[in-house]
Amino acid sequence: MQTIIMVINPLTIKKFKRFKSIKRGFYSFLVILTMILASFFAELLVNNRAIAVRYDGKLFFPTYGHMLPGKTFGLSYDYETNYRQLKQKFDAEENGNWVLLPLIPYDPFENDLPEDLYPPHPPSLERQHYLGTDTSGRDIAARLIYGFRIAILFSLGLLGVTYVVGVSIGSAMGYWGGKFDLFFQRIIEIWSNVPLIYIIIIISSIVVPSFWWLIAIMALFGWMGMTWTMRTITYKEKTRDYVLSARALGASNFRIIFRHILPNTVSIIVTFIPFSVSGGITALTALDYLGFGLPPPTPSWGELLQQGWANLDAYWIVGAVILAMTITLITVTFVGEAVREAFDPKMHTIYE
Amino acid sequence: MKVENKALSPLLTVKNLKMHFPVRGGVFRRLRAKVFAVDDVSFSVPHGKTLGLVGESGCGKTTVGRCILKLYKPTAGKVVFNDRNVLSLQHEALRESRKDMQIIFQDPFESLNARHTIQEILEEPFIIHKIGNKNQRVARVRELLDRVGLPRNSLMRFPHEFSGGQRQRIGIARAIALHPKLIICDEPVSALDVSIQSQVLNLMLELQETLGLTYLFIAHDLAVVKHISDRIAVMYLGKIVEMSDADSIYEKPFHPYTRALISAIPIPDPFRKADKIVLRGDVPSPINPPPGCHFHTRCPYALDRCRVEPPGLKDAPGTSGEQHLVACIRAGEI
Amino acid sequence: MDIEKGFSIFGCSMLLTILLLLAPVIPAEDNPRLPSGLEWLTNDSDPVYASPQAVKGGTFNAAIFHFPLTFRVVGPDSNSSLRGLIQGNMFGLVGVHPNTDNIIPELATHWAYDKNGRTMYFKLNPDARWSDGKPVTAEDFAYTIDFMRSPHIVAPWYNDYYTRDIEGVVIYDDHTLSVSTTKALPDLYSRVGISPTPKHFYGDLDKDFVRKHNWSIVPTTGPYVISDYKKGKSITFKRKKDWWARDLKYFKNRFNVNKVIFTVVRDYNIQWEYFKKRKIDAFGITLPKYWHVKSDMDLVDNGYVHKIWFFNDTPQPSSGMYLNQDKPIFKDRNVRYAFAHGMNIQKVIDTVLRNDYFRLEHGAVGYGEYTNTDIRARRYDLEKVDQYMKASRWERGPDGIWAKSDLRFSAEVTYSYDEHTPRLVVLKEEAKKAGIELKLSRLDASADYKKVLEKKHDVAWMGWSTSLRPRFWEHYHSVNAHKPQTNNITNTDDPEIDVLIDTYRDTLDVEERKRLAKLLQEKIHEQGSYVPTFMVPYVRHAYWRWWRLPDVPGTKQSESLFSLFDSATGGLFWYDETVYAETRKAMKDKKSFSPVIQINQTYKLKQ
Amino acid sequence: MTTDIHTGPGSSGRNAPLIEVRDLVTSFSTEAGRIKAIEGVGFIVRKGRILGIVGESGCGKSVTALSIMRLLPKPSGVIERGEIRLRGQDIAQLPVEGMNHIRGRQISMIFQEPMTALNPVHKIGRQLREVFDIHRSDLSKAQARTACIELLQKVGIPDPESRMDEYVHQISGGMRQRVMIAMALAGKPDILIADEPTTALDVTIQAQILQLILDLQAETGMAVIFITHDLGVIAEMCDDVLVMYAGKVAESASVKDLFSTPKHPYTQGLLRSIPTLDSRRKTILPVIDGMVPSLFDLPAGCRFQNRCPRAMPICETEPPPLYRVGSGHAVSCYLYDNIKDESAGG
Repeated sequence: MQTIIMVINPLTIKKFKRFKSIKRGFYSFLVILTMILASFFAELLVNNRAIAVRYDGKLFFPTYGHMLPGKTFGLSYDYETNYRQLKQKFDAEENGNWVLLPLIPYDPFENDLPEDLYPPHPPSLERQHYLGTDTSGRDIAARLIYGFRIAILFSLGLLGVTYVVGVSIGSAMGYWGGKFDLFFQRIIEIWSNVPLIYIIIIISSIVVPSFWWLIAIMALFGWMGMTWTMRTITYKEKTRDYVLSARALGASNFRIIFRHILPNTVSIIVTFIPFSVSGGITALTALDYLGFGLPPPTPSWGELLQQGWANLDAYWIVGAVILAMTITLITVTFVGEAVREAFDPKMHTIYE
Repeated sequence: MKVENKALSPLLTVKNLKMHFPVRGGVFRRLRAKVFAVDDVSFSVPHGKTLGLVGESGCGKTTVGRCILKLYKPTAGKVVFNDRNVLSLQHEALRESRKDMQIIFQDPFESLNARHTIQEILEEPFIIHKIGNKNQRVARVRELLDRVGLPRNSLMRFPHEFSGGQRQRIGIARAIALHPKLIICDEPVSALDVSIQSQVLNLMLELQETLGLTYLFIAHDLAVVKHISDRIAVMYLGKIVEMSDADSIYEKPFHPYTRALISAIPIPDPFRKADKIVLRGDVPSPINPPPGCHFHTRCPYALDRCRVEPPGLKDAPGTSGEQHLVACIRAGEI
Repeated sequence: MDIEKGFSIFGCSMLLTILLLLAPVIPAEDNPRLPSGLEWLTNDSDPVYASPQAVKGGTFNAAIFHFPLTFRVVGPDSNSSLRGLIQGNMFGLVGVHPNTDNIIPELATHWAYDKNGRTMYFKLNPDARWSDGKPVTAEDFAYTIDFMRSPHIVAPWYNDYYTRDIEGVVIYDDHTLSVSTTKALPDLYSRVGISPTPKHFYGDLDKDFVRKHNWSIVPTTGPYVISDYKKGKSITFKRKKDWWARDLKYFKNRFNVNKVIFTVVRDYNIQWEYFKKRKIDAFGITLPKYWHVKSDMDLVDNGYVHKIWFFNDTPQPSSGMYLNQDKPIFKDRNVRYAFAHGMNIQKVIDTVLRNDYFRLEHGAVGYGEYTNTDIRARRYDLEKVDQYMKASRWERGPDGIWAKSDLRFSAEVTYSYDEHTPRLVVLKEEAKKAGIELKLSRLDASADYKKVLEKKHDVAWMGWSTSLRPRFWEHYHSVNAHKPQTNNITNTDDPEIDVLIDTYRDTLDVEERKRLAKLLQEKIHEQGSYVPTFMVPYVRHAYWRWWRLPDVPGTKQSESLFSLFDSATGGLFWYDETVYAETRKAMKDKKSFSPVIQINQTYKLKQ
Repeated sequence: MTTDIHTGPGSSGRNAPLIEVRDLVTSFSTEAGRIKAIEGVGFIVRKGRILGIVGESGCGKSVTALSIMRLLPKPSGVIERGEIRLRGQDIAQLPVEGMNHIRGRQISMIFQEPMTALNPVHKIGRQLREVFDIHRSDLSKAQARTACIELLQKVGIPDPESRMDEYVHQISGGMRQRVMIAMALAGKPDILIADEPTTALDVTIQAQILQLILDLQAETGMAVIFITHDLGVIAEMCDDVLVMYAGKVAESASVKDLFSTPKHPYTQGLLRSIPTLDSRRKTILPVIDGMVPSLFDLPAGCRFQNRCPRAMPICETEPPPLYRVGSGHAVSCYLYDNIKDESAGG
């Protein structure tokens, strides 16, 4: 019995079960989870590097390794092998060599610019541009998927930072109260009135905002929401008897906050997460759309959207982005609703 | 009784305890007023005995309990526990002293962290005070479960899986974990169902006997308090109005408030419909307690003097040696 | 017009409001005497480029984006698109023939050079008249100096230029004068060929000038004058019926339209719609999207609207990639050459730019005899990249990018136009094949400019605007290297180039200057710190078919075939009433003509 | 199963029941499935009588009240079966609109926690007037105000006129409960359901409120269903008692019968275990061992069997019917099986 058994609170299990029973939210969760996981392995699904190549009896797995120059496979050049051409060559030669290409055999940065055709190219099964290309001949599906990965990582990163800051300051405000609380309340009130978009415009005119830069800026002006919530929750929790009894046992403030108060706020924080995620994605897309987001050629939904508006005749650009955004935001919202319902069911009872 | 009292030096002595909560408001949290939650309260509890503290909500009885544990920092007064003034203790010494004083709360749901298993809850006192290794701690926790009559398989379960009575047992187990000398019982049974109340009261009596515990038993239910206490103090608006042996306070209450309180208890006997003393009006706000005797606004016997002159807590007529104290200038006549 | 260019050359920097001692204008009654032995020159032998078939008539509808805030051409708020139009009608003393580059008469019939190299003498055309009928006299030129130096016009830059660069005007008689600069300069005529200012119109200047003349219609010497305007909506210019220059050799058969109406249309796309609705008569469709896509329409197929692609031969902006030689990787010439060979400019032209742009060979194309036509920009060539990099003992790293000890062939390209992103991403992907990593860094235009001027860039993607003659000192002289806020953004620091630049700047010998310019272009090419990219040596128009152009529809210098007032290149087209009637009828009857899409390569640069 | 609780000798004939509940089953849906919060509850209340429903938390006493008021939380709570006859009309499945005419006019209810039952953002006067607007729309504004003040006076609120303009948080708990009672009485109901109205109050205030309810009942002659867990309150207030245990009726009797001759082992144990002022101090109290079974995990037979000191084998398999053991006294326990002819199971 000395082994420390991880016991999950059955209340939590119950919440998860309840969540699972809300079909729409649960399936949306599976969809979004699959999308996220798939995007993490996007290199295997969407890439101009082959998944596997068999050449002269040897197997190569170019996806994650170093660049393999064309000469590796008996081609004439020193730069990275064009695996699509290699596949055609091997297929034609029929001497046992083969190339296994990913589903979408394009890199999000690669310009596929065939002779006499000017981008954007409409969707084409033959060329394996399932959603067409953008104005630089880059595969839209590839850019959507890699863009999604960046957007989701961005919003998770942003969420992480804002929650860490918001939760720390908020719980400190709620726990200690007094002048500390008062001071931060005023700070937050002032800070909330700083127009974020202008700040970002100003900053991005000075530096090219990188991924972490952008998260830092957004977090700098986005931590207040969580802080308010946490302050209120902590304020409520700290007066509860279980906290008093811990104090009566001689527990330190640190222990009270981290062992007692914070774990009890988790279920409330959890209900905010999906909405924060979709908020993060929308924010990044909006910034990219306005040109203040991540620098080109970073694959980005906002940039695609911008291209789409500028080239409405190329309906497939704007169509693909809007479709992707709609699917993502709707599923995330469904998940959010379900989480809220599962974790806070009181809201859903009415009296005749 | 007298002999016993003198032989035993009190474990806990509260002297002139005052707790005035500030009421703040506005953007800058200016002091607006004070709540006179506890206003000059003194009493002592001998080793192994139970002092019952009764009164209606807002009378300050809970505050007294929390001040003793220094969960609140009193405005004035002394709390001498084991010959040391608790209120002057800081940090480590305070933590150390908390091993000897514990508290049981009214609401067993509220006082247990819903996210912790019973094992974690009961282990916490040992962890905080760095007692024993993991094995020893688990052994101690099991002992505790046995002691309060909970099944051993409760360890990995969570508070909400237990009924109210069982939860209160867990609260009691946590309170006795460190072998305290004194337990502040803050309305420990009032949230429980009738059939469970008596189970818990029995447990508490049993523990007192086996562990030599001293209780400060705070409650509003006079029948329950009477059942468990050796001595009873009645509080009204931050002050003790009457204090005596449990039996004599029921048999011969001097203070009109005590009388009303006793008379107001519904008796589960339809054949004994006695005339009730129904007090007029509400308990005044402790923010602005009435001058003189705080009770004069509701007292059927109040004189003009009562409105100006605060009555001290004095020996009741016909008693001596602080056996039966009462704070009423008309104690003998009514 | 040349003066305008001169202004913009210096317009880029400096100057406080230095209001100095007004140089005294010598009074008329005490006329000085002309120096003896002056060789009076004129030019009546260059070819005429207007069409003899041209007839007068018609109204030309055009669009402007904004209504101007004032009709003044100096002072606050005067920097609007309208200023160019008004100044088009303010002729100078002399002009330049757009095809031969020779000086031709405008308000002066004859001119002569002083030996000091900074003064020119002019004889005015006695017929020259202001639009209010008053004759143009030497006084009006002297007044230009007074006017431009006056604090009341609130134009510090003009105040300064007319004080520091122009020494003054000397009047010899009503129709003879000289203009001097403060120091001897090459291409002197471009500085001293100033325009007159109507003294009789302005009189004495006072503090009220700016307010008083906001909406004044100032008399002009050119072919048109404002006849009407509706604030915020439109401005109408009317042709002078008996313009004094209408029969002069170089102005005959030009400026044919009776009336020009500029309507305010705030959006380019909407202007295009206006054009299609015949509310605008001609439309510039140089942009590939317009030429290839938008103008691919029935109006053209039916022959109602003609399209023309006209190659000109004007100085080309030196757009390209400027390598900062102070950065470790670019200190090595081989690496710079390799970089140039790693840029697949041609692929960008072929794909993203739809083969519409041309490869720019070096930074001084289009300057006529000042241009070295032998230089070829380095082409995309992976073998040469290999060769150069290996010569400097670099090796390809595991990611395929060249590396040498702690250096990696990775460069940040700073740029500021979103529209250029597609070009750069193609370059980036192609460069990868060459083992060069480009990191794109798009900055807001002013931040980009600041970064580059502070020499903090690796590679600057930008272009310098054009000037009358190629310029080297600002961009390549070592005095401007390694320090912020100068235009030597490649930090070129080469003693040989320095000497050549200094000589080029100092000499007044035109032939020597041409030789040096060509030599410098070669040396700079050898330096390899600049990778030239694209040029657009043409204009493209769509116009309704009743507008007629000469057989050679424009000049070498034409930046628009429907330029209205420019004294050198403007007003060559005319209105054909018969064709108009025929077309209107055909449109009504839904008849079509054979489509006309003309490509004129008369002045196309030989590649 | 219906228990006819006689309102005393001789009165049954001429006094028709005001409300009669028969075999009421109310269930709730939870994550763990549907549970029956009450099962087979039945009783009769006649004019001018006070029926006490007593039991521990979770025994179904409040659900019974909410079922009668048709105030079950939607969508989880549903009346599955049974009748609630109000003057003969079954209101168990009446549509909501119909209930709106009954609530407040025929049946009113007061709750345990007046603070949460009153709207904190409205003044007391306004909340009271609203009740008049709903039930007595014939009154003018001034008349309504007068009526409000009268009503407040009636429930013992001093200086009612100024109280009208105060907010809920400005008055004490006892006063709030008085306001609640005033609101409940505004529609002059025939039946008042009081769901633990004094549990949140102090003893001295409880005494006031209990007295008030008794006085009002005597004055208006309304019937009262008084729900409490406190046997003392039952003894002082009620005429008849229904003892509930785990969703079922354990025993029903007149107050005097119940306290003098409790029949059900649960009732007996309960009465014994309460400490009273007369009991000996610091002695171990007789207790009912164990806990109330969870509604999710009810035993097959008698629901009290696991705690019953006198349980028999049959108790584990068959739920006991209700046996009549005296005039108006019924009990659900096999111990009384021998008095078969008095079975009230019809």
